[in-house]
Amino acid sequence: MIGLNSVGVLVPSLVGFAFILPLLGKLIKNVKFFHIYAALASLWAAILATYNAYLVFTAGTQVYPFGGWPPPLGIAYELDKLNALLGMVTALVMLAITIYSAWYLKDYEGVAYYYTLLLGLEVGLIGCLYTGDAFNLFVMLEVLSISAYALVGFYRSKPEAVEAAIKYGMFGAVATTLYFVGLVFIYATFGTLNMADLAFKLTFYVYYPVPNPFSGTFFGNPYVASAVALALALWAFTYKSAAFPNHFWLPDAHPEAPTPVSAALSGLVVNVGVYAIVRFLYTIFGPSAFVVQLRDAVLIALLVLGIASGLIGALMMVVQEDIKRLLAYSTISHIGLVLVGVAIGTSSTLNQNSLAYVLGLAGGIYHMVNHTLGKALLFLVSGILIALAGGSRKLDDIGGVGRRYPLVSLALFLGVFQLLGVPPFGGFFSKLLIYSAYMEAGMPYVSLMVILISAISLLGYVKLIYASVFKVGSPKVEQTTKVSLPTAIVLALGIACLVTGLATTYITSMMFDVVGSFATPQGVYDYWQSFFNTLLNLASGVMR
Amino acid sequence: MFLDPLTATLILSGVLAFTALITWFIYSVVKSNPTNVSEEFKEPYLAGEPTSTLSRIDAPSNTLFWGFIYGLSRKLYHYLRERMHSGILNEWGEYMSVYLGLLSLIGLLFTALILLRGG
Amino acid sequence: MRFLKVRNMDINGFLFVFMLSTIMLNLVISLYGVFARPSLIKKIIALTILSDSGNVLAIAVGFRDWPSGWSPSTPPVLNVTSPKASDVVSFARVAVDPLPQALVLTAVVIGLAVMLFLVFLTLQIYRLYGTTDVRKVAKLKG
Amino acid sequence: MDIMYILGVLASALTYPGLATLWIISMFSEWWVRKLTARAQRRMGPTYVGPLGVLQPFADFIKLLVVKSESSQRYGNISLAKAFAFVGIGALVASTLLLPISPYSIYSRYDLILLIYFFGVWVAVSEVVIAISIPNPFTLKGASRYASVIALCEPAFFLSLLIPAYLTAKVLKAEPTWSITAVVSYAPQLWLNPLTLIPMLLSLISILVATQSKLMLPPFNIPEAEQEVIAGPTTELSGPLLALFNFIHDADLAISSLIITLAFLGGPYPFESNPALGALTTIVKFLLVLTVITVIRASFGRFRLEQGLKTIVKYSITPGLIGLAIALII
Repeated sequence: MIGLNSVGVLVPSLVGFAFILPLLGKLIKNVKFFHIYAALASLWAAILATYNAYLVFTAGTQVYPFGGWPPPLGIAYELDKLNALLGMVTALVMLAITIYSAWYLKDYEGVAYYYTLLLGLEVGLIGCLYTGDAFNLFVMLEVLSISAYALVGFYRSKPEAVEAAIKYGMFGAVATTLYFVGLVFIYATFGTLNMADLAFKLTFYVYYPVPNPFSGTFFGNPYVASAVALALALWAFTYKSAAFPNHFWLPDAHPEAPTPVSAALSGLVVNVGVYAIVRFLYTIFGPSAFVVQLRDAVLIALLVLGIASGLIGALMMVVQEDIKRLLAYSTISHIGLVLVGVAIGTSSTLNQNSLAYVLGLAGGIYHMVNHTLGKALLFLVSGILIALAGGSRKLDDIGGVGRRYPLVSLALFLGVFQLLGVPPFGGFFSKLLIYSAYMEAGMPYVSLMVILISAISLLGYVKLIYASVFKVGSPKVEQTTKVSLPTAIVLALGIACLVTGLATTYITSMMFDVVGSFATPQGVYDYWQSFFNTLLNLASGVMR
Repeated sequence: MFLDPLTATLILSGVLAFTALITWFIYSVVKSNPTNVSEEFKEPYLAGEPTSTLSRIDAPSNTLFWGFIYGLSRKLYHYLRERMHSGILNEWGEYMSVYLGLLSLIGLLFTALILLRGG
Repeated sequence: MRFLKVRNMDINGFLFVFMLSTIMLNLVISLYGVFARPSLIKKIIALTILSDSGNVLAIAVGFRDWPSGWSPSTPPVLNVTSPKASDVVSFARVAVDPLPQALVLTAVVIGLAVMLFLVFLTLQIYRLYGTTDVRKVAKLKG
Repeated sequence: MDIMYILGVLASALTYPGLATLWIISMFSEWWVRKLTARAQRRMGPTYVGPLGVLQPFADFIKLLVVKSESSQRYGNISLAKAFAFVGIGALVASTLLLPISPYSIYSRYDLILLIYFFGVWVAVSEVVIAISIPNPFTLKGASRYASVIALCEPAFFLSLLIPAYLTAKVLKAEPTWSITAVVSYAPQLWLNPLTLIPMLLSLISILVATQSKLMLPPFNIPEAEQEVIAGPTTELSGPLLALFNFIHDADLAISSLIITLAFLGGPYPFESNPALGALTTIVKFLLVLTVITVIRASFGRFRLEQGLKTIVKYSITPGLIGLAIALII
């Protein structure tokens, strides 16, 4: 009845691709095979994810129950426009990163393990995005995290890499465990872990209180459970998305990983944290849930944290001497801006000005995509520059390698313009939406903070451009390094940055669609409606 | 003309590109002299001093914003770099646990509020 | 303290509340251990306590109907081959909820993987830095 | 929106209020500032070309552009510098189209932000890139100094435009909201209302200081060391490139003054109905603003960079923030 379909098949097939690799590594000694294998696996994922997005945008929300089990009992993947879009962006950028890895690791022997971890990272990313089950989100978050920790500590004889990995891993494990504890509270009270089911129960709790074995006790009180679960989940997700003050691991971990992995971590992994925050605060504990006051308080806290991470990221960018570390701080700054965008949905904003609500959320999601493209591009460019400068990550040692490679410099400029947000690049339009949302909501001081963040980060980007393109150094340019493949990739990403800006009228209306699918009462209704439809279909199948 | 901000930005970007192209065209028509790379201009201009007075032509990139970092916000940067981003796991843990405590406090206050109201 | 009241507060109810409080206390202590102890080994031990406390909490959630009666819950195995509706209802009342156990099983396996990885990293840290004191393992800063 | 409209906009970008007009206004502003500064310092200022030397900047510009040759040093990347100069000019022209002074002006909601990005960010980025694309210790100092100042005065500029925009939207309920056009039409009313007078005054102070620092006019053109050439970012520029850079700088001055004239002094007010008289009023107010800027420029010594930055915080951002707080309360 529910056969194989593209929604369900993507993650399991990628798991297969990933875990057969160590075995193949024992059998096949030709390094080239693994590069091609990984690129093909990524291509497969990219095609499927794009097809899924197409499916969702044309045919509406897709639900895939694994093993044919009805959703609240079994695990289900539920794709609405938000996670379909992010999944597509993730898979496409991962494809670029995988192909780039073939160049980056051309002289490295143990590529089988590298690609196992990289594909594992992709499994975690897409699994986190696609899943419609809060516990499965925990599992996928752990898959993602373990791959990420291992990739950060990939150069295991390098002290800095191991240090960064343990710093990331130690608190990361705490974060995911706390999320698990939060889930226990949710399960005890609401008796379900399916996101759509939870959204339904939280919306209608006031009218139809769900009895549970602990009703009337502290443990079974839905308010207590929601408060505990939301607090712990939010702490875990802000850890994954590196929002201040949970950002400390990021500037250590991202630069120490191999460069393509840095691009994946900085561009994609932090998105998962933001996605989970958005999913929890807008779909599950949505505006119509019964814990409105709690939600408002949490959103205001998120707004403050977003501004703080934006400022701290921008200020710290200015003093960095390491190109990848500078980019890592820029990630913190941009995640701050995304959080500012998605923190708009307090109940007062929603009631007084629904336009601001939609604008802010659309701006946040749009900025997430823009940041992904720009940051992946800049990290990949930094990899080329580092390789050309003889392996040093210091801005001073890179000393203007870019001036000899005009196409690489062009890509660098495109990425910087995207992140700086100058018109007509995509970064501008997403910031425009965020500004206008807060002006519309009568909070122009937030817009002021956003422009302050942008202005301070200008210093960091000037430093980056200066050091990598204009500096008069005498860098050891490795003449033997051929950079045509990575240059093509970064230029493609640069064109993508331009397209996100020039096609902004289409993309913005698409973003409004996306916001409509997960944050409006109608969207949340559709979300659990399709869940119920699946449930009814399956149940009638069982009856027959 | 009244437009929506996105279209207005796109049109203005078009104007930017168009004007830049036209200016470039005018410039290349007006300017008849070729680029001069004579010996006189080959070295950077150092107010009459020879280049050999400097150990390096460029500035190290970490001195680029000296005025901003040390002049304006020395205390802030000292706090940010030495105290907050100290690289020691336990000191980060302090900030993180304060934040966790804050979130728990929000949850606690909310619960207390609801329970006191008799929910 | 109305919200702390358990239905039919008897010795089992008291034990249940006591167990919950112990788990909460355990969570807090282990968090203190992870955040404040300088040694990586101690941090890992605290982390183990943290995840195990979480798992015990999940198991405790699965115990259906425990606070109310003297008879212990039964394992979630239906021992009638062709169950009638009444069988299912009585089974659902006395049997343990199996789902938290499944969750814990998954979480334990994942926790094992993470823990092993962290132990390996700590070993590597000890090889490279000669110490597991995080105050000395701080090459990356600023 | 049809093709004729687009063509009209492009034509307007080249003539009025675009490139040609901008050139004339900015050269004239340069002359005005030079002449006034000279008189304040008991010098003659430009005298040779035209009556009172009014054509001197034009002559300088043309001489630099046509007669002098381009020169490049070993490390310089002159074509990139030129490309960014053209982009900077394009951005300035685009920002003139946002001001409500021509039939083809573009306005929308939130066009305040567009103005900030085209007029502030693009121009700043172009100037910095022009400076660092021909590296030299002095140009680097100049560029980094400029970038540091921009990091603070850009938000100050935005803040001081935010206040009248907020007031027109909130107090006067003007449409389109957050638009420079609405601000221009309603600015005089804000001055007449005693409640909104105080925030307007504060934001005027704020924008004057911000403009002064954005243009790196004294007291903000700060020497770092004794032997530094004052030229700063322009040290290595010569011939046509210097002409382009000067043009950008002068146009920046002209547009800043124009923004202050329109958004704070109400432009043609009180003669909106009479085009000739209105234009004359605008011009008089524009010259007044230029004069004020020149007076500030002439009457201060130079600051060191950190003094300059602290001045921006103290005299531009702080009054702006107080003004915003008052505007939010009333």
